[in-house]
Amino acid sequence: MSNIDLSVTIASLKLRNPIMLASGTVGYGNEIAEFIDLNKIGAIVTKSLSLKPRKGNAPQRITETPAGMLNAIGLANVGVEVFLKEKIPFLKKYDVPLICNIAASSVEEYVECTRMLNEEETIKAFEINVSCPNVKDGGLQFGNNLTAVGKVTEKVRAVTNKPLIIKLSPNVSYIHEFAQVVKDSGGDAVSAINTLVGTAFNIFTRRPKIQNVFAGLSGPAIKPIALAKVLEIHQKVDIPIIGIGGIMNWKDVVEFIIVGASAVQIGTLNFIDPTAPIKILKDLENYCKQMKINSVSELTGSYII
Amino acid sequence: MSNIDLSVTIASLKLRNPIMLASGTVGYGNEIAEFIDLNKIGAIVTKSLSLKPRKGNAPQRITETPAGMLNAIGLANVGVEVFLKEKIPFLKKYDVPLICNIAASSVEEYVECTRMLNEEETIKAFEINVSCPNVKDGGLQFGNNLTAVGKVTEKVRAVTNKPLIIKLSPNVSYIHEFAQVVKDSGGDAVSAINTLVGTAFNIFTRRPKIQNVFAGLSGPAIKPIALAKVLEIHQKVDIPIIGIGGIMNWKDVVEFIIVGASAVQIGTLNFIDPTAPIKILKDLENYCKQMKINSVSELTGSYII
Amino acid sequence: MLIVNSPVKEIKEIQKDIFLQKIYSPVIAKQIKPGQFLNIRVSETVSPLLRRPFSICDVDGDYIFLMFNIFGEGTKILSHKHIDDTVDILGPLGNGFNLTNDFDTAIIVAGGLGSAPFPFLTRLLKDKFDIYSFVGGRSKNDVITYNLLNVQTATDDGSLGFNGNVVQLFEKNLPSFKSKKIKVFGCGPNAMLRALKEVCIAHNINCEVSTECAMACGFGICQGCPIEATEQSDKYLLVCKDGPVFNVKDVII
Amino acid sequence: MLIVNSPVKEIKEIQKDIFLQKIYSPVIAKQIKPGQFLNIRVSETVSPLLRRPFSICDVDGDYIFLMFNIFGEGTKILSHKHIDDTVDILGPLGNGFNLTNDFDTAIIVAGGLGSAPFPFLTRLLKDKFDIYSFVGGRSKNDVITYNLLNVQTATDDGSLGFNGNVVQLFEKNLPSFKSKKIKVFGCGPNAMLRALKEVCIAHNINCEVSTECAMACGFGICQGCPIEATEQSDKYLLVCKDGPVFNVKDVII
Ligand SMILES: Cc1cc2nc3c(=O)[nH]c(=O)nc-3n(C[C@H](O)[C@H](O)[C@H](O)COP(=O)(O)OP(=O)(O)OC[C@H]3O[C@@H](n4cnc5c(N)ncnc54)[C@H](O)[C@@H]3O)c2cc1C
Ligand SMILES: Cc1cc2nc3c(=O)[nH]c(=O)nc-3n(C[C@H](O)[C@H](O)[C@H](O)COP(=O)(O)OP(=O)(O)OC[C@H]3O[C@@H](n4cnc5c(N)ncnc54)[C@H](O)[C@@H]3O)c2cc1C
Ligand SMILES: Cc1cc2nc3c(=O)[nH]c(=O)nc-3n(C[C@H](O)[C@H](O)[C@H](O)COP(=O)(O)O)c2cc1C
Ligand SMILES: Cc1cc2nc3c(=O)[nH]c(=O)nc-3n(C[C@H](O)[C@H](O)[C@H](O)COP(=O)(O)O)c2cc1C
Ligand code: FES
Ligand code: FES
Repeated sequence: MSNIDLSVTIASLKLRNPIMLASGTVGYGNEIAEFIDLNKIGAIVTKSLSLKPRKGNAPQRITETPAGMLNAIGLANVGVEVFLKEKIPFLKKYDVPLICNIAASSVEEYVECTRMLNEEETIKAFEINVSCPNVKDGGLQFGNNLTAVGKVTEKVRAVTNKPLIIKLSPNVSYIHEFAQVVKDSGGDAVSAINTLVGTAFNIFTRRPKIQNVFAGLSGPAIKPIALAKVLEIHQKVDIPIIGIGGIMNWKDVVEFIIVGASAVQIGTLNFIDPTAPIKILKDLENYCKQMKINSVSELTGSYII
Repeated sequence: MSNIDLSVTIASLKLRNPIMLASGTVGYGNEIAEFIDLNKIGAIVTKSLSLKPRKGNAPQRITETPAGMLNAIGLANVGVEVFLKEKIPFLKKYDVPLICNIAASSVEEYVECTRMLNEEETIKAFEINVSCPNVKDGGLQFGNNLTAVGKVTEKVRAVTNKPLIIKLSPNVSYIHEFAQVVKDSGGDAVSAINTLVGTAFNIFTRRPKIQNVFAGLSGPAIKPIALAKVLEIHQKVDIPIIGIGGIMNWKDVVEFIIVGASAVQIGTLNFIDPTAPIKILKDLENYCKQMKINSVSELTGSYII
Repeated sequence: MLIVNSPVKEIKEIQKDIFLQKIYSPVIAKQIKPGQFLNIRVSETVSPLLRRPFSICDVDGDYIFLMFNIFGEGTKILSHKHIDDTVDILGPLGNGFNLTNDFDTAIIVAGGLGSAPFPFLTRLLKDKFDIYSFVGGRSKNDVITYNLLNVQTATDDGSLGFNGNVVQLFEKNLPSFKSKKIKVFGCGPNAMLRALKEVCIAHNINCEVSTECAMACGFGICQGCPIEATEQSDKYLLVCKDGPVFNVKDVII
Repeated sequence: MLIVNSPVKEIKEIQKDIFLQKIYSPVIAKQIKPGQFLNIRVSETVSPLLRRPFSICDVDGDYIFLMFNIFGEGTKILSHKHIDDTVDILGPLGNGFNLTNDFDTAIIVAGGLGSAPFPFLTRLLKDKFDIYSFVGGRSKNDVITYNLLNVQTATDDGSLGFNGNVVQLFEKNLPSFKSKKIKVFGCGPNAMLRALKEVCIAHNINCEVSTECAMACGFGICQGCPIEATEQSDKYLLVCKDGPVFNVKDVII
């Protein structure tokens, strides 16, 4: 056993380490559990759940781009009810904090989902996805609109005492304004960032490579942007930040923490190397040893500018 | 000689082909002329010029990121006067349309620069950089503010009859709103996109890799984002678009044209392969032949969605 | 499912532009079944970023074989590997062909690189079943008959074998199997699989096809690879997890 | 300045972790001068995206040599090249050392990989001048004396030669050059170059150093490589174009 303290705290949420698995990149945990011991992970965030099951977009849903990928899954998910009945039992077997990510097309639906999930004690926190660019009736207008983000935060806050994390859209000029609204409306933390709006076309058919036309860009390509968003929030708003975007290895994790993240989420990397989250933990510990850092939480926002 | 018509028209600006060299990536043409015949290029855009010479930021100004690079040059440039006296004579020797890119920290400075350059007949058009994220007193507030962009466009329009192109910031939620304002304020075309705000930190020193902390992300990493911005403008606003962002080869050029660009600019690629613009021209012609397209301008916005 | 770094031991161009890569990977070789696939990371860099899916082409002792052409960056890098360079393999993935069904004659219908999964299938079936292979391509160079048995070929341009597509060739030959309990195994472009499905359903023939689509993870966590099911319509099946092999009755191709 | 695709002909690990790469590139070999550099694209993919600058280490007939250690992704890829793999070279770049000055004794002061440009300089000067080389590193393994003449070494940890840094060693030896017209050629980490500048200016010694900084283009179009000039202060010099070799009097290191 090592004597480095990797644990972190986000509002009242205590995690054994800062490595979380990002929404939409681990399903409900079943498949990735074949590669890693979920009990070693900081937290797992579910695929965005909506009130009713969603079939998602027709194919093609994904394509690769330079150092990144575009996706427009269309929030395919089993819906809150099936999740509670069929997915929670598997997750109950593990001692890993479960964070439910919720996506909806109206404030009422966000509130209703939260209410239905709130009783389930396995769920340790909520992450509200106001920023999915692929759902036409929801998504964009919420995430890029200060008033809407404030309202969702406030109304969801009213129905749960569990830690409330708002996952922010990067497709805005000044993300710290959104973090400020979240704070002012009773949110406990923000996740930054969700995917950036992008597209790709086949030059021979002249058709979009993704059936939905517009899609979300993730992967290492977006890391510099994500880091800038986290730093911007950290410099301007006093709220815990979960850093997300293009993490490929432990160095990226440290970089996010230095610019202000209390914890991080690993997304696209899970597709490439599902064992990476565990490897990163070891390397993170080694880094702390080498740098003589006793507790990883000391690193948060420790940049020297 | 081939019978493919590569020429394109942007407002009253006629170019022999759609391949332009982007501002800040070819200086004032001198160095790149050692690699390519400038007379074959569609147009050359100068490094952003300001009223007075600017020394630019202290090192370090650039760093590489996954499939991209960050730069914060800080608009180092010789200033309008020296440009006219010392740089124009070299450019006069070529039969390549010269577009002057202007950056300023106030509406007055934009107007003054334009006025000073307007008489010089070698200059065929202006590209107004409202979106450079690296200048603290100018830059961001202009490019991300609809009113400011409208005002700059209107005031500069008043002092020149040459084609007026506004180079838009991608760091906004809905770039088409800015294109609309440009159109409504008398601008002739928009360039999309400038760099995205990003950062990178050294995890051992905890210091920013770029002295200016925040920097502009360019290169293939941003291509999907740039394509989405061009498409968004093309779908919503009837204005010529110059597509920019991450072009690495002829396929990328075609992709930009299909989603709505009348011409494109090549930026970061010039650093990697200064001969690429010429190679791309040949390949573009071959593509047109193969696809039985007589005039490349037919391709603009020819997507099938 | 496991992830192993395995050394390349041989790369052969078995015919123009078609490569066969031999990889030493005993654990994978032991577990994998025909019709399953591997998701391969061809480079340690971010370019290409995602793994690339490849059918298991054949297995021989501790060695596995991939068959591919140079399609884009990933396959280009793969084709340029030197001996003892490694590839990072995630697999075995997917369900593979169902070989427990009641049949005595296996019929392979393959178009272009759709031949890839069949050398392994042929190896496993050849001692117990009759096997007939119908193999097609646009032109002579696209027809891959490597390690297949009782082959008849078809080309769209007539440069080799039957002048027409491989499904037409198969249908033409159907009468000769009248007395057999046949099962068809298909792989190739979607248009071909659609045609094959039609023929098999019309003639009430048991038919499984290996489908293809863009993939990120390959094991069910990204939801990137949907395919429409024939029956239940409130959710898509996943090519990587529920397939890539489907009975033609179960999916809309 | 030209761009040429040139084949790697040999890769040697001349000492632990230090590679010498021999490349067949007749046109570059003919044009390039000591102190100039090449900007090399190590991969056709976007990873790494930018070229990587390397000093010309040596030239022998039609062959050029690079010296490097594995620092990051680019140098890793470079070190893994196989014989006859090509590298894409842009060069020659920069100004090189000024060898027309009035001196009879050349003194090389190099720290770590700062030794890279000096085998070539030594080759060109050795028949006409006296050459003395002071070579340092943190530890024994970091001291690179390859193809240098009259070498004295220094290490910070005392594991080889003089116990201290190479500039101290050079200063200690200065008295022995009293009767000579010396010129110092320096290359190494910035801290070392600063110290060297101080010593040379204090003793009024003519000294040129090869500087290093992050670069994108390498030929003056990106403005990515500024260095502060001593004199005029309204503009930066560019390391790639105005350097990389500067007289220590002219720049603030
Ligand atoms: C289950 C399965 C088995 C396969 N088996 C083989 C095989 O044995 N031999 C073989 O040569 N090829 C096979 N393929 C196809 C193979 O995966 C692609 O040829 C390979 O990904 C090309 O990669 P690249 O980097 O060379 O090309 P790129 O130009 O980079 O293109 C690959 C990219 O295109 C996308 N893509 C891949 N396939 C499709 C598709 N069908 N539709 C839309 N987009 C797609 C992916 O997102 C991928 O990122 C198989 C595919 C699948 C799904
Ligand atoms: C004129 C010149 C000559 C050189 N000669 C040699 C040589 O002969 N042998 C040798 O081994 N190395 C030399 N270097 C350094 C060499 O360019 C780097 O070691 C190389 O870029 C490392 O690339 P990488 O991909 O392995 O490392 P990475 O980890 O990818 O780092 C390289 C990246 O760091 C940045 N970078 C590079 N150098 C610096 C710097 N000084 N300060 C800040 N950032 C930097 C660049 O933007 C580059 O993208 C020279 C550099 C210059 C400028
Ligand atoms: C295929 C895919 C599906 C995703 N689905 C969701 C989702 O349902 N809800 C959500 O909040 N974020 C979703 N995301 C966004 C990720 O959680 C993460 O914010 C983003 O991918 C950036 O991180 P990365 O670069 O590490 O992947 C998805 C991302 C990908 C790639
Ligand atoms: C080093 C560098 C300097 C730049 N300087 C300017 C500038 O002065 N003015 C401007 O409008 N854009 C400037 N740009 C932005 C480019 O013109 C272009 O919009 C951007 O780099 C995206 O294109 P690319 O991905 O092809 O490089 C600069 C870009 C780079 C990389
Ligand atoms: S490829 Fe990821 S779910 Fe099928
Ligand atoms: S490296 Fe581009 S100007 Fe020096």
